[in-house]
Amino acid sequence: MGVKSDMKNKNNQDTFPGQVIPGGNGGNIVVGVLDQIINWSRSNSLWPLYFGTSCCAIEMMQTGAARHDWSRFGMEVARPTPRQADVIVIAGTITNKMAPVLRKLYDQMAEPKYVVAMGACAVSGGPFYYNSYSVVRGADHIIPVDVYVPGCPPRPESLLDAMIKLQEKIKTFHNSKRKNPIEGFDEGKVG
Amino acid sequence: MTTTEIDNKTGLVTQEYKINMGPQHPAAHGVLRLVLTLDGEIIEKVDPDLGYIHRGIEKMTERDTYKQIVHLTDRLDYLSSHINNEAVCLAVENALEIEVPDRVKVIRTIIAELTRLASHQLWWGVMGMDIGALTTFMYAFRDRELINDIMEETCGTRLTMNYNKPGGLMFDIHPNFQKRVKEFIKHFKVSLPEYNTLLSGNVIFKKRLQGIGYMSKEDAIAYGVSGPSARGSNISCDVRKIHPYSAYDRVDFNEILMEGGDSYDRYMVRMKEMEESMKIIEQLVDNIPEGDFETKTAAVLKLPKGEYYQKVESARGEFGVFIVSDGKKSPYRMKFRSPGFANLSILDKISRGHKIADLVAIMSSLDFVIPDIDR
Amino acid sequence: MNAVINYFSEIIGGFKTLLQGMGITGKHFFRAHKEIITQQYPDNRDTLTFEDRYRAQVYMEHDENNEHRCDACQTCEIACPNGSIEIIFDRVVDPETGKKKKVLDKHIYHLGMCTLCNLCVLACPTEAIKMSHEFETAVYDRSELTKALNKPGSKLKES
Amino acid sequence: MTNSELQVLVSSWMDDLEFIDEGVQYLTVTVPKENLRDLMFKLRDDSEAAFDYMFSLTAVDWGKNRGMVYHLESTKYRHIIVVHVNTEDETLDTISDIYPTAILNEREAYDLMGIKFTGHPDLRRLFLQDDWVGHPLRKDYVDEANMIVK
Amino acid sequence: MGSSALVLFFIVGVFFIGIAVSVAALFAPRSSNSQKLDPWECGIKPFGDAWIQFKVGYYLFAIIYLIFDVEVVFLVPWAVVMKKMGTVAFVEALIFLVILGIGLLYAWNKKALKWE
Amino acid sequence: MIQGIGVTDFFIISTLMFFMGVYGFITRKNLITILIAIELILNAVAINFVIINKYLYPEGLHGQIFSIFIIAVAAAEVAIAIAIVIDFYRTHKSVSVEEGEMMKY
Amino acid sequence: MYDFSKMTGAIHDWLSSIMPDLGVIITEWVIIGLIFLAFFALLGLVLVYAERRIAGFFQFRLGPNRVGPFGMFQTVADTVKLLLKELVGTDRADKFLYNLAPFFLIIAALMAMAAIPYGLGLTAYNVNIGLFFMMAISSIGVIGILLAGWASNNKYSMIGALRSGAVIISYELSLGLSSVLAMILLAGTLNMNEIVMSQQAGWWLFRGHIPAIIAFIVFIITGTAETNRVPFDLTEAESELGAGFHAEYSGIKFAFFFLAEFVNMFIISAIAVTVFLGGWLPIHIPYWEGFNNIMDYIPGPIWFMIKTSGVIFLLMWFRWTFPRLRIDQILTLEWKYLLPISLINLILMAFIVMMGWVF
Amino acid sequence: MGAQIMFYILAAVILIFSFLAVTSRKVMRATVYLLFVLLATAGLYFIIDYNFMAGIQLIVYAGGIVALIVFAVMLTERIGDKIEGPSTMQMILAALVSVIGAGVTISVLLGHNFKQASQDVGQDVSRIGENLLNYGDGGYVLPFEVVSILLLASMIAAIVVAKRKFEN
Ligand code: SF4
Ligand code: SF4
Ligand code: SF4
Repeated sequence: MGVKSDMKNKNNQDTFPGQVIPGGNGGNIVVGVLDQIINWSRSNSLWPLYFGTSCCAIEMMQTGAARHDWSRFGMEVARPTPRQADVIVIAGTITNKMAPVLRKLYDQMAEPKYVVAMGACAVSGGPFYYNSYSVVRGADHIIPVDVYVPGCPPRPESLLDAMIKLQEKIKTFHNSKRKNPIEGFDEGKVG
Repeated sequence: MTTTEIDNKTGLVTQEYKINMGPQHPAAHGVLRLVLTLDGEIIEKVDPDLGYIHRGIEKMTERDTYKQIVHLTDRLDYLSSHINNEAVCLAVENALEIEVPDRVKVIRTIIAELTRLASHQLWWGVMGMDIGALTTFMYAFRDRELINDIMEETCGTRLTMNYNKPGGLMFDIHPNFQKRVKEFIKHFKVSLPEYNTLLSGNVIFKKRLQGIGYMSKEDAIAYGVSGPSARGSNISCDVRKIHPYSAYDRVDFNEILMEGGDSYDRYMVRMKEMEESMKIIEQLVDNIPEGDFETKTAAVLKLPKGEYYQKVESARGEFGVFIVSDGKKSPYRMKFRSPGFANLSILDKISRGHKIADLVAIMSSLDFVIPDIDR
Repeated sequence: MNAVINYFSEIIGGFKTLLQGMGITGKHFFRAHKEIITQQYPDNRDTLTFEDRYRAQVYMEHDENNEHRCDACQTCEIACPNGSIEIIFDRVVDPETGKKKKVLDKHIYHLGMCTLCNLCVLACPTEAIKMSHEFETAVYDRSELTKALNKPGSKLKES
Repeated sequence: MTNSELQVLVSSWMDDLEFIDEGVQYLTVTVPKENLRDLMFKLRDDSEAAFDYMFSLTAVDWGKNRGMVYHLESTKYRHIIVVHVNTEDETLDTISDIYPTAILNEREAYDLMGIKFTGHPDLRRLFLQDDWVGHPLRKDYVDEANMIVK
Repeated sequence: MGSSALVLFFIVGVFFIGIAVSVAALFAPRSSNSQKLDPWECGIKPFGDAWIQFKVGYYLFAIIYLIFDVEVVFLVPWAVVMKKMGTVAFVEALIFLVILGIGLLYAWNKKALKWE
Repeated sequence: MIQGIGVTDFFIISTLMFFMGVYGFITRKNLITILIAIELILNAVAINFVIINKYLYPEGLHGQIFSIFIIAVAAAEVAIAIAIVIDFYRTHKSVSVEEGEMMKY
Repeated sequence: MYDFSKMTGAIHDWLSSIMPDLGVIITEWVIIGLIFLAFFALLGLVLVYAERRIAGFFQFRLGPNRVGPFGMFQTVADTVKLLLKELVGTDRADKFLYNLAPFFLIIAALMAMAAIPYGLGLTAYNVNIGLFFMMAISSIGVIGILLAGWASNNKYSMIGALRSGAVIISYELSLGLSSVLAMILLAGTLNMNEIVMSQQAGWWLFRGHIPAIIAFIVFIITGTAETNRVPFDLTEAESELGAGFHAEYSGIKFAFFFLAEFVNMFIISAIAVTVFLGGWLPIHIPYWEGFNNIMDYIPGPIWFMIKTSGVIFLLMWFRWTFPRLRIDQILTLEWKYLLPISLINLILMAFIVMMGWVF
Repeated sequence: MGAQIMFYILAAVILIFSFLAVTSRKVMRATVYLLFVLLATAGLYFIIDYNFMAGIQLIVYAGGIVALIVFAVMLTERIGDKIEGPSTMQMILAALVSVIGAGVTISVLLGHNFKQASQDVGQDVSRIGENLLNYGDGGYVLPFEVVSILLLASMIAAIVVAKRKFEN
């Protein structure tokens, strides 16, 4: 249960307890025409999953609200079920108890799927990095994260910026060479 | 996990139909998980399973200094973050017998009421969404943005402001503060009646809430329910009136009480509280006394040995901070009495016999913020 | 008879509230061109301004000589509630007084952990660090969020 | 009722109550754990005390022993009393039938502090997973895997 | 077009779904893991099957519906010729409707229309 | 009228359908599946009436109207049958006939 | 009034002059099939886009506006994405029924669309029982929803499906009884085109006195319920049941449900327009001859679409205003309010028709 | 031509799915197969141009009866389970009865020469309506009213049964 600690070194940020699952794919600049079309459609139709655990969720809601309105990007179709969602915006703290849930939701999502870690908590545990016994130090110990947005909470523009960056990343996906980033990372074992 | 038994009254073969509501569910208000035992669509038992956002803040406080603790309380009930900050600061100030300037008191009160307004607005929008009216959400957030702007201007961030510190405030108010608050009040005086026409008066909405989730006065007290939820059951429990703090003793406002005890009354209490909050702000905003925005304190605060308790009225009810100090720079034990926790404990009792749809309405009317419950 | 009257008055009364609700939404719909408050980020990037006090991340002020004011006193590191700041310093012997003195090597700042609580800025005795408005902070790789705030080659400003 | 009146009233019920005067805000009384339920019943039912509203229950690890701190208020008279109760062997009587608000709070105390409440209807872990080892709010709690101590 | 249109639209529908689903099945990326095929229940492993008896008061409505449905069917020819046949048809239908109205009232009275 | 298809063809289909219904009626033990078998039988009869109307007495309407009545009766029958099935289920926790026999329903 | 049957007849004649009979049939089938398929898909795209934009305007925001001009390709992108999204479902489902369910909805919707009169002579399936056929076909769709919810083996889906089954079948009564029957009384025919033609002197909505208006209101309410939209969206009821009956469907299979919902909305609006609002007939205002003449120049299909959009807008307006009813309230509304009112309304209407009090 | 093909296809659908409906081991599937049979029957009515009949078939059978059966299945079946099949003996017996019955009937049918009417009379709803409401010769007004009584009776019966309280 929870994330196992392999290494512990409080001064080096890159060795958080547990293994970090790398965010996969993307980074190809040259993609084919078909890929371009596919990526265009995917990047312009990112339907988020209803997933907000704490304070950051409010700013996520704020982003969906009239002032910032992420429906301009076609993102307002928030789906309650992971089957129909494309992107998880991890808005809030992930605790050890929540980790298997998050993993399960991610696992249940249909391919292709993306993850945005919103807020300090999802990036690294944030305010709860030290001294807390129940917080996962970064959502990327559980699922691969594509884009990280720091801030506590990040303001809506920051989230939109992250979504745009995610779109850019999707636009460089090479569909035939796609690999599943969680392969080899204790598949389905968390929980 | 189903058990079969024959119910002698109706002769129906009932099976325990257990269903998870949450942690990832649109009506979970975050990550509340309820294990519902259903009989058809009727709820027989609600078993809350908490801890999906339990972050161990109480443990963390034992290693932080008092100044650092303040920012953690932002993250408890993030919708009334300022009020939580205030509770800690007041507790520390009382313990150290620091007298804060009047100006600080008044500003704290104004910002607290703005926070309360923002919190109630969000609650209203989400309540509408839970009941199925999708537009209320946007209307509420339009007005909330204005408060957020004021917060950003004065406190620096929009949600988790961390504007208080033991002994005063982090900054003085922004020069535009009064002007913008007045603008907001003017704007919101137009919006609030719209809220009422759109939702409160709507026959569907009324039918959905009236008579749902009845909470008797005795039950509410016994379960420790506080805040607007309790006031819907005619319990006078407003800490601002009973144990006034900051500048509440010098303003004139009413404690809203409703007789009915059902979800609609809890709803109406909050709607009317928004008016009262505006009244408080209007009284104070032009009368901010001149003075300093902080009292100089030592760099590291050490509370004398003892126990300290401070209650404040957050948007959800009575928020309390209990500090056991052993004279060091960190508290020996710090406990947050969160209103949501007590309010949640009565959920099972008042939602039995209702339908799933009603449960959503009841949850909305109790207005949970889960990190506040889980801490 | 009363029941029948009630039955119909209930219907009509209910209907009225529904129409009132539709009136509100309809009013906003038909005045939408005036009332839309959407700010079109990222198109408005150029005109986007934030309040002065807005906190997006910590940065260290450098002047034109690439000098900063941080004397590596570590107050901010202690003040930070969640260890987002790490000061790496060297101890050098001051040639004039012969005393050992801290000199900033790297002011490590973990943006990915920072809660923007402003305690470090308030604590800093020399006002070396400030809060910036740089909010477009999203990255693909978490390690990019760990920054050294002092620019390479920068020195302590002599005052 | 003022604190001193209250003290007189409460001490008239039982002999082995200790009142704490140092460093406290409210009237604070320590009760032996055998008498806890008696005292609570009295506090709730006595018409002059009428402490019907328990607003806070805190489990505290005092180092040598553990205990609960109950904060009670009367919605009628608005006076407040604080009750301390300590236990050496980690068991206490439940008061969840006297104050239903304790149902969840005692589960929390059990979960985080490991105090077992005899007679509690449903004493399970509340916040942490069922297979969690240890009770994190104890002063001697160490958790190498999950906790990074600053 | 006559009833062959129905055949046409049937075929169109089948093709539409068939092609779309096969495109998705052929070209969509796939992944598998041990949790993917569990039913979604808010991220928790569900308690047992959904296929257990679910007690609802709905079925009574379905029964009453069926009766009224037949009534509608009988009324359709009446409605078509009502204009032509005038009073006779009106009276006959009135009797018909009144009898069923009694049924509705009965159901109402028996609280069969109350959801349980 | 369909070119090349005679009335006998329809009759054969309805006959086969009818006897499949009979088969189901005999072999099935579950009340609902028995109901399904009955529906098949009724449907077969209804087809017959319609076809007789169409092919043999096209000027008349008796066949059709009769079918309509059959359908009406079928609906009424199903309504009651389902009510009974559910009631049966409520008392016996099963819709299998054997248990019904046991309980002398 | 331009009669499109002339045009279709001409095409038919031309085709039969150049190829054998079988070829003509196949060509016509292919053409009609493609046209309807394209129309069907386009309708879904446009309606979803419109809904999102309109929702935006109700809420002080813009709605999708970044993909293509005015965001018009937003739904295209969505479709392509959904098409290329993995199809997952649970392994505990009844696979056969799980896959079968969307067929019911889509085919029912397609067939219903075939019977709609878009213009004079523009009906793919011009049947003498048109309106009755529509009712019949729409009662098939509910089976799809029931099966989808049941076969998913998901508790939320199951509850959603049961709810929607109860709601849809209940509301079908009022839909049929009050509105459709009452208007058939006036029109005296079931053929959709003839119903439209019978309104040349004026829309039935206005010529049918108060009963017609009541019938229209009841029709709009029941129509909203039939399409499972707010305030009757219990099937999905996001805040209660997650996604309701299609919670386990992903990718394009989910899109079918989505599509069917929107096309059903169109169908309901089309029936409303045909029966109450004079179908493809132009708007005529008595004594404004010039105006009427100008209106006559606008072709029927355009009129039809304009009127349909109006009704669709009304449905969307409901959606973005009202809270959702609870299941028992919905059923109470139907059985204790709408159905009795419809019955009485029907008798009233019959009385009016009998006395010949129609304008 | 086309109609002929259609007839054969529909006939096949009817036969296959009737068979499946009475042999399928899963109740929900059996119900769906029944639905297919009924839909195909409606199709038959459509191709012989008895549209109104087809409509009724759809609306009452497919929309009403099957929906109700689906409801009943949802409420009563532990559907994950398969229903147990009949014993072999029973199966053989039933098959024998059915086959013999069908054989006899079909042979009688084939032996009989039906006088098919030559002309095709168009069907219209109004004709049915006129007949249904006609109280003169060939009118069905009495059955029409009787049906309403029947429906009333069945509704009352269903409600009584469904609302029956359980006595221990
Ligand atoms: S990053 Fe900050 S605002 Fe976001 S969830 Fe964590 S504590 Fe809350
Ligand atoms: S703003 Fe707060 S969290 Fe961030 S570095 Fe400064 S003190 Fe630490
Ligand atoms: S930034 Fe300021 S507080 Fe931090 S080490 Fe430098 S001078 Fe000291």
